[in-house]
Amino acid sequence: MIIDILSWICLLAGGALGIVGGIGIHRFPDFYSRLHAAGITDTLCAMLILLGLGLQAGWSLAAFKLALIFMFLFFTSPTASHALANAAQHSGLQPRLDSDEPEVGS
Amino acid sequence: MDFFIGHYNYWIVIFLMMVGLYTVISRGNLIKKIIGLNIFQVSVFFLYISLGTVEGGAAPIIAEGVEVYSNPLPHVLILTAIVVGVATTALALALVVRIKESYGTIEEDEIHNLDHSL
Amino acid sequence: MIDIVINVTLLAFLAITAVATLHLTNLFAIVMLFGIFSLLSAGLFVVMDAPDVAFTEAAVGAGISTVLMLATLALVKRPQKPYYAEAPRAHRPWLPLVVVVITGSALVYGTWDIPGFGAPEAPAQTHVARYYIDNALQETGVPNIVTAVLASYRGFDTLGEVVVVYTAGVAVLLLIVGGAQKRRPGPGMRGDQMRPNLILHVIAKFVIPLIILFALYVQFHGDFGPGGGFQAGVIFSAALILYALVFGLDVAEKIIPSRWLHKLAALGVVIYAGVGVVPLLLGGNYLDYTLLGSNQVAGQHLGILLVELGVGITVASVMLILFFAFAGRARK
Amino acid sequence: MFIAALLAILVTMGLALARALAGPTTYDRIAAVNIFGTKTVLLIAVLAFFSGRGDLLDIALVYALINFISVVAALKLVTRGDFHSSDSDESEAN
Repeated sequence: MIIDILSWICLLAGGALGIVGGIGIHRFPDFYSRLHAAGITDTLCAMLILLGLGLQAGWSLAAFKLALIFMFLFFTSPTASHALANAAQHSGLQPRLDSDEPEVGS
Repeated sequence: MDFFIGHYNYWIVIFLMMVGLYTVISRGNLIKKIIGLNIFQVSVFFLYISLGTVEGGAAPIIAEGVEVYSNPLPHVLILTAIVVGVATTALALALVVRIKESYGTIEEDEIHNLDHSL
Repeated sequence: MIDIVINVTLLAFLAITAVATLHLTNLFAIVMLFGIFSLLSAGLFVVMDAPDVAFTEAAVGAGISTVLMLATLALVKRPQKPYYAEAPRAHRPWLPLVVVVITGSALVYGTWDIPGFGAPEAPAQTHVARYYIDNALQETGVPNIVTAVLASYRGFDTLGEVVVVYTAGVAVLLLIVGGAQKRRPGPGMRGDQMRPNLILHVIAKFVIPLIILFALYVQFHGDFGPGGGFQAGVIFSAALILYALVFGLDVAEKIIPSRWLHKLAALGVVIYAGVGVVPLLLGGNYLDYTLLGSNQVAGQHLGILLVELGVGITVASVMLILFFAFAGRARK
Repeated sequence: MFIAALLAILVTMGLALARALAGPTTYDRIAAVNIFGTKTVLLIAVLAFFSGRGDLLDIALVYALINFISVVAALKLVTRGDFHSSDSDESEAN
């Protein structure tokens, strides 16, 4: 019962974080802030949802697969965000500062 | 409402098919034509899989306590079609690369101009 | 109920994405959208209870086809900015629109006679599918009906498909690898062009063996769960493509030289066709695996396993041949 | 609960799709595709539990593995083609 409630909390929190991240990538003004919103919430949202599912699964093959997915997302998702930001920065894409004009898309 | 839900899949399939067809006919860029062909192709995949779905059915892997399975035959056909599809797409892309190297462009209009064929 | 909601929403997303690919003129953006298109497709295939198809679409759409498209874009980009723009056409194409609307209306009119989505009494469900579902497990010992049908009941068809994949690989080789360019190190998809990114390198080294391991799991677990030769081959090649992307094409070609790939692609087809010949010699029909084992189930199971192995080898090699062909072209 | 999670994921997918359509920079689109990929993994994983078929987790696993590749490939193209590192850097590198 307690495990059920915990898993529900995880699922709901994960879903909520997902939506927050979604709003973030939709509303923020420039690429870096959008990536910031997306990159952080994306990983935690995935972790929470997978944790919630894992609690439902108990000790089984499904839990093992979930752990694998968890591990991959945990490694690849931040790596992708990092590589993206790195590439964008080296390409000369400037973060938008308060004083700037609205950004010019390329 | 039931009729709408029951046919929504097919309507979207037809819509996708027509978007793909329109892209192929109306756009001059060869890469975009290939994307259009791919959209058309995917719409056919959806048509097959939609036809194979059975209400309340499970994936066609025999398991304890499952009575209704969806139709495995369309799955087989489409599974192979996807892999063949990417192979043939690669062939089309290879042709595009050769066209680019010969003509210096991948726009249909410019190729026609160079060939004086229009 | 929630199934229907997901189905409807994902299909709507799919339609929006398709229209957007039509409207955008930046080819790079279009290829990215096409990646989303394939993610949506795989989600939909899962909702429609077709895990094997979703599996294939996942491996092909997210990995190979996006990479091939991007490699082509690198080869056909314009010499100046904007590199990936589509040129506008001289005239407004009204005629195609008319043709498309008329065709579409005719097709929609046709749907009035189709039984609703998921109707169990639809003609598609009542013929041979019934037989497969009822008898596949007893006759082949393979719980995954899709694998049983793919490799055994419709083995001939699949052999043809594998040959088509092989032929496409050969054709691409003829088109863009031949021509005797003098090879010299030059601009190409090589590791050093991407500034050495330590994090990417470490993560890739960590992920690639796991992808290969998973490909083997998919290959040999395909009898019992979703998976099989086609999926495994694509996943295996995806691992090596990731390696080539991160560490450079030259390094990747040292691991699997192209001439090996050419032979392996043929080997897969030969395994498949050869497994078919064995029952012929034993007095049965072509691709009738029953004679391969001591009893029907053992024979069928062995045959399916071998045939899937052939499929896996051919698909993996052809996908790698395709990638090396496109990525290596920039080197000339 | 599964339903709530599924709906949340769908909404997020919609928002990411909107960003992929809107752009404006290439990097925005790549980021959107990446997020879309992660959400597809989650959608399939939750669906696997919702429908009680553990097999489906394999598909989520494939996506978790392979989604990375398209991002790396797109970045590779962009860093050597579209922006600063195009031709001058390549000739220097050789």
